[in-house]
Amino acid sequence: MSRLKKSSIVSLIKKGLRVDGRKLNEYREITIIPNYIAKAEGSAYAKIGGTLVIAGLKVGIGTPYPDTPNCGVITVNAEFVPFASPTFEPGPPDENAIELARVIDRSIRELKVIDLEKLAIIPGEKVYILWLDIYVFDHDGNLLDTSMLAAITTLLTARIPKAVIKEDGKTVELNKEVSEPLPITNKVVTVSVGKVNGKFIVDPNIDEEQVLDCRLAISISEDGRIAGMQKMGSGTFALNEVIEAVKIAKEASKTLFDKINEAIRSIRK
Amino acid sequence: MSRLKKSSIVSLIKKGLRVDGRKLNEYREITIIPNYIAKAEGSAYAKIGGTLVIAGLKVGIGTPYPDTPNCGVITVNAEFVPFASPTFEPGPPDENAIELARVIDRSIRELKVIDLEKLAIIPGEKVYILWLDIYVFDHDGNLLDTSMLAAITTLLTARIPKAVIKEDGKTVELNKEVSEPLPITNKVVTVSVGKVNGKFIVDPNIDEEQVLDCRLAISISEDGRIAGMQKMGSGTFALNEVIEAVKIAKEASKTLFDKINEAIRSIRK
Amino acid sequence: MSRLKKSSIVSLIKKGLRVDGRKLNEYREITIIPNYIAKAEGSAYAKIGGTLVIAGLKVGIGTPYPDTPNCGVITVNAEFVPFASPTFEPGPPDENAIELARVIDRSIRELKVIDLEKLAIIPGEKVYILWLDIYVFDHDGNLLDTSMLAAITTLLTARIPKAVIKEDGKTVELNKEVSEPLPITNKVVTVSVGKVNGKFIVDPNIDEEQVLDCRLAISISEDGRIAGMQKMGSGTFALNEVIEAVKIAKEASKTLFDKINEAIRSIRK
Amino acid sequence: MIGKIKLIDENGLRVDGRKPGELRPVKMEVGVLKNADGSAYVEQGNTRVLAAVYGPREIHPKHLTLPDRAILRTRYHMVPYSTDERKSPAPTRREIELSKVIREALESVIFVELYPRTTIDVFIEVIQADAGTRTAGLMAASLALADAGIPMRDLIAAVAVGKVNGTLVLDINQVEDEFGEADMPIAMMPNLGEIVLLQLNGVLTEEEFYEALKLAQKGIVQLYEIEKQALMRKYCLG
Amino acid sequence: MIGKIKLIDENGLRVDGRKPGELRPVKMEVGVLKNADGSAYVEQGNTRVLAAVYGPREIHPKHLTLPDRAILRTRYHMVPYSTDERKSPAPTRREIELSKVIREALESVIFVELYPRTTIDVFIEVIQADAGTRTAGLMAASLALADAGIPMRDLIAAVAVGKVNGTLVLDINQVEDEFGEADMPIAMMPNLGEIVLLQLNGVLTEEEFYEALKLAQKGIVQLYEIEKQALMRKYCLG
Amino acid sequence: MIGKIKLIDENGLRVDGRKPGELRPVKMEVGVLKNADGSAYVEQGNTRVLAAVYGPREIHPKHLTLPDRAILRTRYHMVPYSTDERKSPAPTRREIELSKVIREALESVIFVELYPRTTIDVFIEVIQADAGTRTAGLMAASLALADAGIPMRDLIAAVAVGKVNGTLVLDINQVEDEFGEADMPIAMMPNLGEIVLLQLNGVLTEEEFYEALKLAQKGIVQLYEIEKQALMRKYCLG
Repeated sequence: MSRLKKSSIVSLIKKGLRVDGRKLNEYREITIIPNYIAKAEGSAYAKIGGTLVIAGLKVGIGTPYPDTPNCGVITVNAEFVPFASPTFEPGPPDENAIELARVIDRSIRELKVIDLEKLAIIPGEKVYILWLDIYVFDHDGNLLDTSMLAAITTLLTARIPKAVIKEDGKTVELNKEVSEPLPITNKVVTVSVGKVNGKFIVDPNIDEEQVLDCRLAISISEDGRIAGMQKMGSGTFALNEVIEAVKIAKEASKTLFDKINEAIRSIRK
Repeated sequence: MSRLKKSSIVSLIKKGLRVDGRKLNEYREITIIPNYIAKAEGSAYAKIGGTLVIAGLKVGIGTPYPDTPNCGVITVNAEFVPFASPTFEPGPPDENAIELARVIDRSIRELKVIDLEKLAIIPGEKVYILWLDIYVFDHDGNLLDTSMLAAITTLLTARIPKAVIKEDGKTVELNKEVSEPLPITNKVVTVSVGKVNGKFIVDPNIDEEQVLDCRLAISISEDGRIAGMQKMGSGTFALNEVIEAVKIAKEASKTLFDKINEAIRSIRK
Repeated sequence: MSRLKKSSIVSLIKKGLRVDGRKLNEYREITIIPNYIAKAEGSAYAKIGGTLVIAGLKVGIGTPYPDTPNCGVITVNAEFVPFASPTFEPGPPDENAIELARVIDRSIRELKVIDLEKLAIIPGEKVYILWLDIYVFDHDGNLLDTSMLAAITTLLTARIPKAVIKEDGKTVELNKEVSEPLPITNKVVTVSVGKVNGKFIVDPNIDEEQVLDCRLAISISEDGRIAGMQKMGSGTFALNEVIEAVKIAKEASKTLFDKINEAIRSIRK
Repeated sequence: MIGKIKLIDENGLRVDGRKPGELRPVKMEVGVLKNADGSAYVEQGNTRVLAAVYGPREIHPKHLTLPDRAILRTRYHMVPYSTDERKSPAPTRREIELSKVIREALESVIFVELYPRTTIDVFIEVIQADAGTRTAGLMAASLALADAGIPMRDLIAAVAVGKVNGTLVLDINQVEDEFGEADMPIAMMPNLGEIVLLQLNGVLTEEEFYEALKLAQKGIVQLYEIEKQALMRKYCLG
Repeated sequence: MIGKIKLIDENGLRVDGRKPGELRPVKMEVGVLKNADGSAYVEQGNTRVLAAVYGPREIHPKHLTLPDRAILRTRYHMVPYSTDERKSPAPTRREIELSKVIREALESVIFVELYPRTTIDVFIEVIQADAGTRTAGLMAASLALADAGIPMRDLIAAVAVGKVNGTLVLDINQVEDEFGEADMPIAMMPNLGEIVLLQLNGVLTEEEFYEALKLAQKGIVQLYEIEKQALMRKYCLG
Repeated sequence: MIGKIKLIDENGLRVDGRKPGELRPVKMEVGVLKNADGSAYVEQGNTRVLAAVYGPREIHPKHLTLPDRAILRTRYHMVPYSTDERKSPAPTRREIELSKVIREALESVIFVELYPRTTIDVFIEVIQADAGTRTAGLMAASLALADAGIPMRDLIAAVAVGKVNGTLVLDINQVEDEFGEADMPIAMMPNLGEIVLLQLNGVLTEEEFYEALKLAQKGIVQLYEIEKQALMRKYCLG
């Protein structure tokens, strides 16, 4: 990006304005389409501005981890395929994709969005295994918030096949004819707050990402608690700046929950 | 290869002639030696011109795939080691080796060369696992047809150890003292037909491979059916050209079956 | 290293002297600290000159190898992390680290330092699995002898948790409250003998390693038998030179056993 | 299993109600992504594919370039949730093979000699798989290339012909692929009458093979029209 | 399991006898290795970390260099015997993430613009893990950088605050991490009052979060002093 | 298991009928491949090895070259069907170690300083393994190097001495290797009397070691003659 373009973005933000006409605390246009992939047990298409993410959930049967024998297992994986951006390289997930997946995973896990104990089938022996795969198909900035929208909508709208224990008391099969929703207990979104010359913006687009001094991703539960946090990129925050960022994130989270709830209602009609 | 050499190959073919004096539809000298490796359950040395391939079969006991619980498992792997050509790179099989192995695998599988159901030992639990490893040791053109000769001769002449179910009805051991042939139901060869300036040749040597406009590999069963096909390399065929190539392949396949049958007879004496 | 420095090292050795004032058959200062890592079941910090190696032993339960159903399993792994030297590269162990680990592994295994049969828990089913991980943290020459010191002290001082067979006769658990030493039957050290212009030195430091014509690593048991040997690096030995090297190694091994025994005594007080 | 599954009913109709020579419903859309230089979406029955094209662009490392033409890099990939059982995200041997045959098909079509010392990168992501993913992928790729303004000899239209319960059928779906006797994907430059991809997975007699070629050609002509309409919608309705 | 484990006793003391706002015993030593340009050892309770710094030095391949600054490469790694169960030596996803956030923290601190076209390599090896390894690692790295003579805006002092049985506690250990409700590692340049690393793994209310920040700052001030003493011992007692 | 298996019978003969100091039947052939610059085949009992040499030739990437000598790259590899249980085609730790010691042996033999800035690549493929594969491989490599016309100080002759049931034996086979007490492969330049490879896997007293060296040397002299004959057959009978 040219120096000129960068400085124009910065000087606009100084004045409380943004290149695309948004307010500093305003998200771009958001589209969420649940159940986008018929073959997946859950899925969602999520778009914030030009950023497109499709998440999908697949379900299997497996053995629990030894330290949580009575819990199902969820694995979150994110892929930044070269499809999505001229800067993405082929190969296994890089540190950015791994960080994104782990931030999402931790927020979901710590807030107990899914009651994993309800996903044990034969405790200690057989449990549901959930794979949540997040694919970024177009990168226009703020991959994390978009990915979290896709992920959480996928979980909230998934229907998993019923597990049937065979007569031997050991073998488990999935009955694909009968499905039920996941045991959901909570909702979470992530709001990425960027700092530019002492000002804060939410939902930076791909050009704005180039001028951020620093970024703080804050996961917020629907009841307003902080369910995770990650300073991303170099740069620093003063203590009072962190506090300000949290307030902004909490406020902005409401829009995201509205969008999610609207999307879910649309399919329940 | 020099431009001059290329154009001399092409102009010869235009006249129906080849650099090594062959007819357009003629194979180079073929040598097949079954049971070349004493340690393998089956093996064959196959040479077409200067191209040398040694295939070997190893046998084990394992669990079947969930979708074919009553069938044995065969895995076909091909390696183009740097040993064989100044152009081969070290490392895991590249796209060319993978394609070759998969073309051979599909022809064998689709034609049911081996009756895999007869390789179940305890259906759903224990089956024979066959590994067919194809090593190219000298690359002088037409790796696919040579590899298929080595592969099919290996299967036709293999002797696998008898599986013995223990008293517990669960454990299976291989008795290396007693061996039996594989349950073979059919035979297949692959004929690679190259197009050069509108003319067709079989069994291109390594220099001719440089001037091919396009190549079609056609697998033919001993009763003359088409058991697989793969257009390889860039370049195009018109519909009628494909039909002509099939006729050429069918005719040429007879030589290959003669060679295989002769090699098998040699060891049965 | 400069040509001048190299030639000064060589000409000193010709005169029976070394850059750091040692005799040709003398080790640098040796420090051994057993039980250095509290979390490991066994561990040792070993330093020869500036070379620092920390080895650690972790213990688990697993299934035996099919060909040794009544024996525990030990795996020796060595890592030359970029931490330790400006010349070490990141990534999985290279040929040097693999060779070092395998030389140590073979000496321990062939001399039966550990009686692996005593590490079977349910013969054929459940055995102790030992992982001996050797980390080089500072490379000042003679990694092999230092690593062997760390490895053998780790084994001699380890305490492994008691295996308890559950009532079902199948499940095994480790009781971390009750620990016992490994079933040790012998001790071994490795002495690396370098040849420089027809003279032999032990324990080459990192500068001397640059001028070695050839190197022979000789493992010696406490009763003076040869428990392994590896010519390392290019260069050659005459037959009588090999014999001389063995005599030097046998003599030098005594210092190493003294250091090990002293370290063990220190913790038994 | 083959033969036990009835794939053609008493009325000669297929499991999804189609006649043997009938295509599945098709949807094509050009220019669906922001970053890619060209992109397209193709839906064929339950198969859904996205394609993106980047280039011609520079390559690193430089020594991969060719002095007289663009190189073409192609990745055909199925996302983990596109299949019945979750697929590992790492490329399988099947995906490596298909990336190769797709690349070779595209090399016959693109005027690569116009862009020496560059790369043209074509990415195909199968987001839902119900057979025919390579042929749908090739069509999406060819539309994405057109969208990127890369000169081609022709578009590629492609379809798989199958043999199920002894009958040749056009544009097979997943059940027909799994339980049928043969699957023959074929891709052509329809206007030039040239085949750019041809594979046969299964056993056919010579006569069946000729029939299959004819049936494929029939489908390809129809798909070609739909492709052209998709391009028109993007570029001619403006 | 959470809630079942009593992590704060009737006297308000923690499992290891500490008060909520109390740090574990700390030991720091600078210049512990021969080869590295800078090195340090940090012990915090049962957590033990070694750090080594190489650079500024040349990079191969050259194209990784930047014309206006040094690049920073960081590896945070746990050795296999550092944990209760043996850890595979290959880098885990967790280690890759932590290497990234540690690198980003150090990038805020080092005057990278002083060494264009070079690399500064920072290696952290956790030899014993009992929670707080990334914060101990960051302190060891910052001491090793000072030992290597690389100019920095400030040292980094760092600590993790946790929430256990509803109480905020300073410098959590492994049991508190496993069975507690939240783990918030934070790293600062204490003299400048700037946060260089901040993560929250767990759930806090806004008020708890502000309290946690304050508690962390209290610990960071103490750790900063210990760091300065460690440097003094190496460089000022000579 | 050791000791339970009788490897020397009452007549002092070995499991395959050989006397302790007797070699297995050997077959050597030079120039067996078309593409390689040099090649050879060695059969020693049931062990069968192919070697191919390419070079001196250019290397990519260039920065691997050395200004004053050729680099030597060596791959020792066992094909999957060469062993009793199928071996994975990927290089094992054993194969990586053996590739190293073989390369170091060859480096002592080849006049690498004659070909600066090039590589000489030596590939050894074990197609059937019955012990002694590294020594057979070294002989095949040395013949292939001669076939490629690469100047050497001497040929390499090599053999493994073993200790079985307390007796030292020459040229051990697989059963003796598995159930014996020691395996000592040794490779020499026979004419110069120099050892280029020496490993001992097992336990020997000093006296046994000296005996083993002598026994090895006896075998090496015989193998050296067979090597020379193989070269003569190729190059002097023309």
